[in-house]
Amino acid sequence: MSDVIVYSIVSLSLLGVLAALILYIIAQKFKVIEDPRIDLVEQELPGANCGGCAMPGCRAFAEQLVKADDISDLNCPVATNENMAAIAKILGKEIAEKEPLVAVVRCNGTPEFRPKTNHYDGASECSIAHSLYVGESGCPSGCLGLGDCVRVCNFDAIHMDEKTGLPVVIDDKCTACNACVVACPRDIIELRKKNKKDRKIFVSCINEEKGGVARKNCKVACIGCGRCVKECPFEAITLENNLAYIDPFKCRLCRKCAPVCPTNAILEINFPPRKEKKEKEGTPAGEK
Amino acid sequence: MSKLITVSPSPHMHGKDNVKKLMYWVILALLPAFLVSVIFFGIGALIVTAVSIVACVGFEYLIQKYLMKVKPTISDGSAAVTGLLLAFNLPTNIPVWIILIGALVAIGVGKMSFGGLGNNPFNPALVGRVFLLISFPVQMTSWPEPVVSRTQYADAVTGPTPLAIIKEGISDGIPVSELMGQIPGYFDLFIGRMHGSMGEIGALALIIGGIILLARKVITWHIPVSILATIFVFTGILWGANPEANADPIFHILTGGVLLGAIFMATDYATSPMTPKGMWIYGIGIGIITVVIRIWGAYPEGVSFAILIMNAFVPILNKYIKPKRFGEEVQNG
Amino acid sequence: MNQAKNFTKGFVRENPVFILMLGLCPALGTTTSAFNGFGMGMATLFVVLMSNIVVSIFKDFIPNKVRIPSYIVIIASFVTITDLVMEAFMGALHAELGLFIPLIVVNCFVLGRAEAFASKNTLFSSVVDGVGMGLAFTMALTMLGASRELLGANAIFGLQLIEGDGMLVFILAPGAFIALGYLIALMNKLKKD
Amino acid sequence: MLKTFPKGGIHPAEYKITAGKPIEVLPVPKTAIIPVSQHLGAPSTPVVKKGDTVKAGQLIAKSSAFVSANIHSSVSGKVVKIDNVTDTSGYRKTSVIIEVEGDEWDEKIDTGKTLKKEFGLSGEEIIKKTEEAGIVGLGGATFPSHIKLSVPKGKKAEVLIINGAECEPYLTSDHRLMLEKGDELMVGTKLLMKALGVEKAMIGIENNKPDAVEHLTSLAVNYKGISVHPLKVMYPQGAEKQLIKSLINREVPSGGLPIDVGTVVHNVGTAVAVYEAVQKNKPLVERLVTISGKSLKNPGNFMVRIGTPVSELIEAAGGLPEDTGKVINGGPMMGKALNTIEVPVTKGTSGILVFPENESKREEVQNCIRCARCVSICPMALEPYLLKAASERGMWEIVENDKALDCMECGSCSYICPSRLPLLDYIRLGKSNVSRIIRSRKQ
Amino acid sequence: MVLTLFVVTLVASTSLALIYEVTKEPIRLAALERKNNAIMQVVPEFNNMPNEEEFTIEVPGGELVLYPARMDGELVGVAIETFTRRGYSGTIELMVGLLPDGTIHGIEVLRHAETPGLGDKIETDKSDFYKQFVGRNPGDFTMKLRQDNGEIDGITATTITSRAYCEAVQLAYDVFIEKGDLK
Amino acid sequence: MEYIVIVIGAVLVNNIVLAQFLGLCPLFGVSSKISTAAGMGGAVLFVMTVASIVTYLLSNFLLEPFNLMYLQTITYILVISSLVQMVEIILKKVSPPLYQALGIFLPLMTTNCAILGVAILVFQQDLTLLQGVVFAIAHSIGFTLAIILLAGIREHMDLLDIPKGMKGNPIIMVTAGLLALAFMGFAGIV
Ligand SMILES: Cc1cc2nc3c(=O)[nH]c(=O)nc-3n(C[C@H](O)[C@H](O)[C@H](O)COP(=O)(O)O)c2cc1C
Ligand SMILES: Cc1cc2nc3c(=O)[nH]c(=O)nc-3n(C[C@H](O)[C@H](O)[C@H](O)COP(=O)(O)O)c2cc1C
Ligand SMILES: Cc1cc2nc3c(=O)[nH]c(=O)nc-3n(C[C@H](O)[C@H](O)[C@H](O)COP(=O)(O)O)c2cc1C
Ligand SMILES: Cc1cc2nc3c(=O)[nH]c(=O)nc-3n(C[C@H](O)[C@H](O)[C@H](O)CO)c2cc1C
Ligand code: SF4
Ligand code: SF4
Ligand code: SF4
Ligand code: SF4
Ligand code: FES
Repeated sequence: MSDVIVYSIVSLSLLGVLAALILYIIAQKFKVIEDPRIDLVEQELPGANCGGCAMPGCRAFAEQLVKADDISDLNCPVATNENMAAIAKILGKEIAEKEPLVAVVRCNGTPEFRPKTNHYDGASECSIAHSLYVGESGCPSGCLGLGDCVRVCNFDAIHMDEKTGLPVVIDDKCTACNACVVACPRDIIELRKKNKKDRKIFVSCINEEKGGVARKNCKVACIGCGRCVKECPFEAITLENNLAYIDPFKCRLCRKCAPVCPTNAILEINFPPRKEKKEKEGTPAGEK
Repeated sequence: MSKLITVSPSPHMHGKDNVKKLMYWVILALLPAFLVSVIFFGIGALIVTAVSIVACVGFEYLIQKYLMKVKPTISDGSAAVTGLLLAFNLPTNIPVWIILIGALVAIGVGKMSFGGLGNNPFNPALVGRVFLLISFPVQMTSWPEPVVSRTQYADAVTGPTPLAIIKEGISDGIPVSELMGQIPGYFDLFIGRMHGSMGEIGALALIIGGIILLARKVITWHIPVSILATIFVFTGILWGANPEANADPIFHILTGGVLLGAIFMATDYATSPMTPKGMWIYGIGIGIITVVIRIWGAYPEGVSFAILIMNAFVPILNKYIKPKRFGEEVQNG
Repeated sequence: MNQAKNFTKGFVRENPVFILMLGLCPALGTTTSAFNGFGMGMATLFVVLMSNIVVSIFKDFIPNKVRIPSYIVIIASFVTITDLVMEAFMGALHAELGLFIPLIVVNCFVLGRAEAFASKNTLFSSVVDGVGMGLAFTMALTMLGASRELLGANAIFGLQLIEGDGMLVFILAPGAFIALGYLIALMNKLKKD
Repeated sequence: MLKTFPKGGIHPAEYKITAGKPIEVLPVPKTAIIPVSQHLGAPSTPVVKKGDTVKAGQLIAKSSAFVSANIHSSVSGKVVKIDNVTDTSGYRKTSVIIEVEGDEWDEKIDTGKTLKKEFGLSGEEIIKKTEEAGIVGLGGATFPSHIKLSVPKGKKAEVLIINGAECEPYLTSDHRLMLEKGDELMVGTKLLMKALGVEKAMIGIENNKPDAVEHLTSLAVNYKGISVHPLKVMYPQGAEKQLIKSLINREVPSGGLPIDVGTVVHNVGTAVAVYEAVQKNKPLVERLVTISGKSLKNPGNFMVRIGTPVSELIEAAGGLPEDTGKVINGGPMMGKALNTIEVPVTKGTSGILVFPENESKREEVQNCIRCARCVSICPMALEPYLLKAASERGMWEIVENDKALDCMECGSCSYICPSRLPLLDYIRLGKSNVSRIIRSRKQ
Repeated sequence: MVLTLFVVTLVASTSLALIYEVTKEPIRLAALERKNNAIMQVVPEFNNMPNEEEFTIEVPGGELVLYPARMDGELVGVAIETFTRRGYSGTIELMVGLLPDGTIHGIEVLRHAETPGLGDKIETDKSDFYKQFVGRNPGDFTMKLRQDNGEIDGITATTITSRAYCEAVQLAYDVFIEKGDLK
Repeated sequence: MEYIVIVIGAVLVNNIVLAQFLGLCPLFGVSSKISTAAGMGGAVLFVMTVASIVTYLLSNFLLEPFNLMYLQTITYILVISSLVQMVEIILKKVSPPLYQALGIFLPLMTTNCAILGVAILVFQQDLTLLQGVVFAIAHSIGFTLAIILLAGIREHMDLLDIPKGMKGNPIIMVTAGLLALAFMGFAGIV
């Protein structure tokens, strides 16, 4: 064996041992008590320290994961899905099994039902138009149609229907993230229980004005007449401030309320067609 | 009333200036310098300018229409300004295919990749120019002789710019006084009878253009003045220290792209700071880097690089140098 | 895991260079020509493969505390081996790649594979992963090298297509970034389709 | 050199078409619609009910909070309804609707024209009367005037500033008021000085009204402590903070009030209203409104009862022109476009502008070219381009740190932008979000 | 923990040392062969072992290595490993072959870091620049660029590299003339 | 003078990231905000300097005397990774604020080509210890300059609408390219 080999083995091994020893001693001496989960999470992470997560290193990312309430949009480009699942398990942060929800747009004021009375020419944002005035129709609660909700959706689950000027939610894509609900300045969008076959039955109006006023501005407004309340066998409908509301968790989709509404403000979607009656007027083009 | 009335947030009145007008004023202000080039470089100036403008506008149109799929906005004139300024930065005997590459880089890489008008962090025309300078050093550094009323395009007689003569000479240890004999006199430098890129030669014409822009309030004075003053002072100090190894400040101002850069290119809105204080720092930075490159660098000319380098600092200047807010620091008397 | 998918994932979907943006230094520093890019890619492939193998065999014997240092030593050994072998038998390429051969050791992509994959998977999976990812890396570097060579020197794999020089920028640093930028854009588009 | 503020400002075309038109009195309307919220602050509470008969000048809604103001009937007649009616804000608000019968005034009120110069009241009494009369700032913000007059403890007013700048294009009501009610203005100013306990008052007038400057200067010699100052024509010369800077060279600190620098600003109309309230017991039931527009047949300056529908005012000015595209309540820079002309004139209505169709639509928007014009003209030295971009992307931290809340919505930035960006639209959005965030932080 | 790391490093160092031993010779040979190839390119045919007769000469800034090439003991040429530090990007190393009378027989570039596409044209397979030197005796002509009043056409846009190249060759020639008594 | 040449060369002319392609992963990974970019710069400055000193001593007193240069890669990386870990542990205990500012970037250093690259270059270029230190400091300043400029432009781009296809990594690459293009102007200064 030549010298070089001996030297190599000796020096490298010594160096390795030395490094390990020094590290061990220092680690003991300078121990800092931290959330033990950070270590666990860090072990699950790839440890590539590549900065791909936009954090300065895996440990920082682990800390962020431990701290964050919602880890769904923290992402490590190197880790596999299994890694992330394991981390979620450590942190116990997977979203608890909830009743599936879906966003529902509660305005049916298409141009035919709700004529334009003026022309809006400001920046194309619902929030700006909303803070300015009632909107292009006379309804102070109706959809402004400028698509704030569409812009905030990260899942392409909501789009504007060209014809009706109203947003349409694609149930399969919607993750019920609540972004659009927050974005809508008029609180038109609601997360409702997701029923079988995406069936929905709801009052598609949130106007709280008196019946006459509301109806003057929009033919399909809820006028607060209370007929649906009386009709509902399950007491799922309440009437407050001239507005009927169907509780999605009490409603059993019996469809009795819809036909009695004089303004067709109650929409039923994805149901088989009614036998006796012909197509209802109030169904929006986009949601048939 | 049958029509619908319009509702919009205030204000309900609007000023008269718009982007298009501003851009056409820049083009107008560049015309005197363009005429000087036509006089001294003849047909070459016409061809280079025409090709460059058509290519820039054309690429912008094609990219917007087919790649970005948005409505083309070429009529705002900004692509034409870029084309014109790119042409101003090229020798007038450059092969047409090189101009096309330069235009594609200027518009495609320098501007549209960032989203077009106003979004680009770097001056598109200079991106195009520097890209060409580094890619085709031979073609980009042979300038045709300035002779009145030339008619052929690719002229055989080429020569170095005054700056190159001085730089080469100084590095060979020849005293400046001797070198000055090899370059045109100050009057010629002033009217533009020298070797150089198409638009950088006519100092007088460029100054007239600058006055037009200032008078029309298209640009403010801060950037041009700070650049010129810095270059003047810096080269003045060097010259004062050793007049035989350094050219005088007037020479530095009149030659190369200093005036073109200071008046037309450093002032490009998208790539210059938003506040007067920021503009000063930006201008001084350009001045210093220009001189450093001219005196110590590999290139005889440094304005293009200096502007691009300072472009990179602009976001930081905008972030940390804010206007003094009204009521921020109360000094009541 | 489906081995075919395991093998192909790196080419587009999880491409280390275009999508994950890892190992960028060699990706840009060595790709002045298609051949150099290919050479660097193969050198990296060798290191990834070998370290994946070793790590996946010995994963159970290495305690967690010294996991990273041990992996680094393992990788560094294979890098040194590559370095020595290339110097001995491929002198010209070794000279071209220069500093970037020893730097394979800090290429986060290599460590990432060992950590994220080999330390948790079977030998066979790790081999497939190593070869797949290594080839993907090679492909990326070769593509980048080829496009830079094509634009910068009018040539491909040293074969002159048009007489004369190309756009020199692409051989130099700025062109490397720009070429990679547009290649990534292209890849993103492919990934979507 | 004329006085002006040092930073920013623009000079839009003035179009003071009605400057030469003397004040006309608009006939009493058939029905008056009087919203209970015509001021900044909480709406007042109605004190009449359906079926009541009221006289002009009678209290019909009472101030309900600290920042709020009394509302008086502007006509005599019968209350037919208390209902939600669209007002100038574009939303339906509680209003008292009165069917007019005759024109009978509350007996306490002196409706004569004779000038009453002398007064023996104390400051407190003046403030009390101002409060009772429901006087709010007539310069646009409709902030209840008595609050501004009650100087908080620890602060001291040194000088009263009377705002006669009228820097908005088109509007001429303050101009006419200064010409035709100069003496009332002077007495009103003296009353305000007394209320504030100051010895000095300065009237600032933009120099495009030389006749008003001259007239008031000649009157001022008879009133001790009042001086008149011509100002450079520069929008927004009339904005409170800018006016203070121009006249006494003090800067109201960010988030502060004029009183922080020892001054209070009142509009000329407010001063006249205070005169009438104190000397004649007349509450704020009518105001001077400029109605103007390039295609109006008979533009003018009208004395209008509060509650008169805008449509009647337009009829008086020659009817709505065929080419109408937009109707604005207020000036072109800060006014609010109406979505219907069936809304009542309120205390804050300084003008009604009728814009032809071709001037009503905004032009096409382009990318921000970063020309820095908006930065250089912003009188508050803000960076509108940045605030807009940040608001658009919901980056509220930037919006807050870069002082969006200092923006006074003068509209100069949107006016000047060569790319036609709706800067102010987004800045408003940013302001409202930042205020919301700050409020929730405090809780 | 320490033990594991010890074992890992032990295994690593042992295997590395072994590989090193194995590759040491090939690496040395490869380097030698590159040098010999260069020598062969630049001098006429020889049958001695020039690298065994090599000797160095100190010059300012470094040293030149001279490899005498002999045919049956007769000196047929000298390969000189010369350099210049005035390249565009640092040092350029050349192997210059001179005939006994000083005529340049051939030039090879051993190492340089000039810009690809510009300065790298000094490489023999990239342009004909070197041919201007071959077959000429620096004693008979001014081995400088035209702009320096010489007879060499520089590579376009690459004045600095071309000038440096001339200098390196000149240095080899000067040393050869001065100390080149090799017979 | 010699040191000035080293500094200007390293910061402007042969900028470590823009011209030499070292340390690109952190350049792109940690440049989304100016503040983090500055923190990263500080951490690089510290580690690069210390690492260069330690590896200098290692090569000159152990590896070269015993003819072990072929172990350069493996020993350097071992030394750097333990050094980084050591500093991190100590910093966390001794100065939590400093740890928050710089320490959190430390783990990134082990896989940063720039650190190992500069350590190797110090040896390859035959520098003295002092020159090596200046060399390392200058290179880290060059790194910091580049990353801060890039972060500035990236923050600026957050307020713009970058076209869909270019959004994210592509445009950052192109921006870095244009930055490198601008820096070519410094060519030849030293
Ligand atoms: C919430 C609020 C409180 C105010 N408090 C006072 C005050 O205590 N004293 C005062 O003199 N003015 C007060 N003001 C009035 C302002 O100084 C100012 O005159 C008013 O907002 C109208 O100004 P503008 O038309 O320039 O916006 C207050 C205004 C607001 C909005
Ligand atoms: C941009 C802007 C312009 C203004 N212009 C005027 C004006 O021309 N005349 C005026 O009296 N008030 C104007 N104001 C309102 C004043 O700032 C201030 O509110 C008013 O003078 C206070 O008096 P008041 O409470 O009696 O209305 C303006 C406000 C702003 C924000
Ligand atoms: C990126 C770049 C690389 C360069 N590479 C070289 C080179 O390798 N060799 C060289 O002599 N000059 C090089 N230069 C310098 C310029 O080409 C310089 O203009 C030239 O050396 C002198 O000009 P001339 O040959 O046209 O007289 C380079 C310049 C740049 C910007
Ligand atoms: C005063 C002024 C100077 C300009 N300078 C340039 C320039 O130097 N280069 C350029 O490409 N475009 C220039 N433009 C045109 C335009 O602003 C430019 O293309 C934008 O950078 C595109 O975003 C200029 C425009 C103006 C108004
Ligand atoms: S924003 Fe969220 S809740 Fe709304 S439609 Fe999209 S996914 Fe559904
Ligand atoms: S639902 Fe709300 S956010 Fe969506 S377009 Fe209508 S008003 Fe706007
Ligand atoms: S004025 Fe308009 S274009 Fe100019 S910087 Fe401001 S927002 Fe941008
Ligand atoms: S509206 Fe606000 S931001 Fe715009 S100029 Fe006026 S004060 Fe400045
Ligand atoms: S490959 Fe160089 S830092 Fe990642």
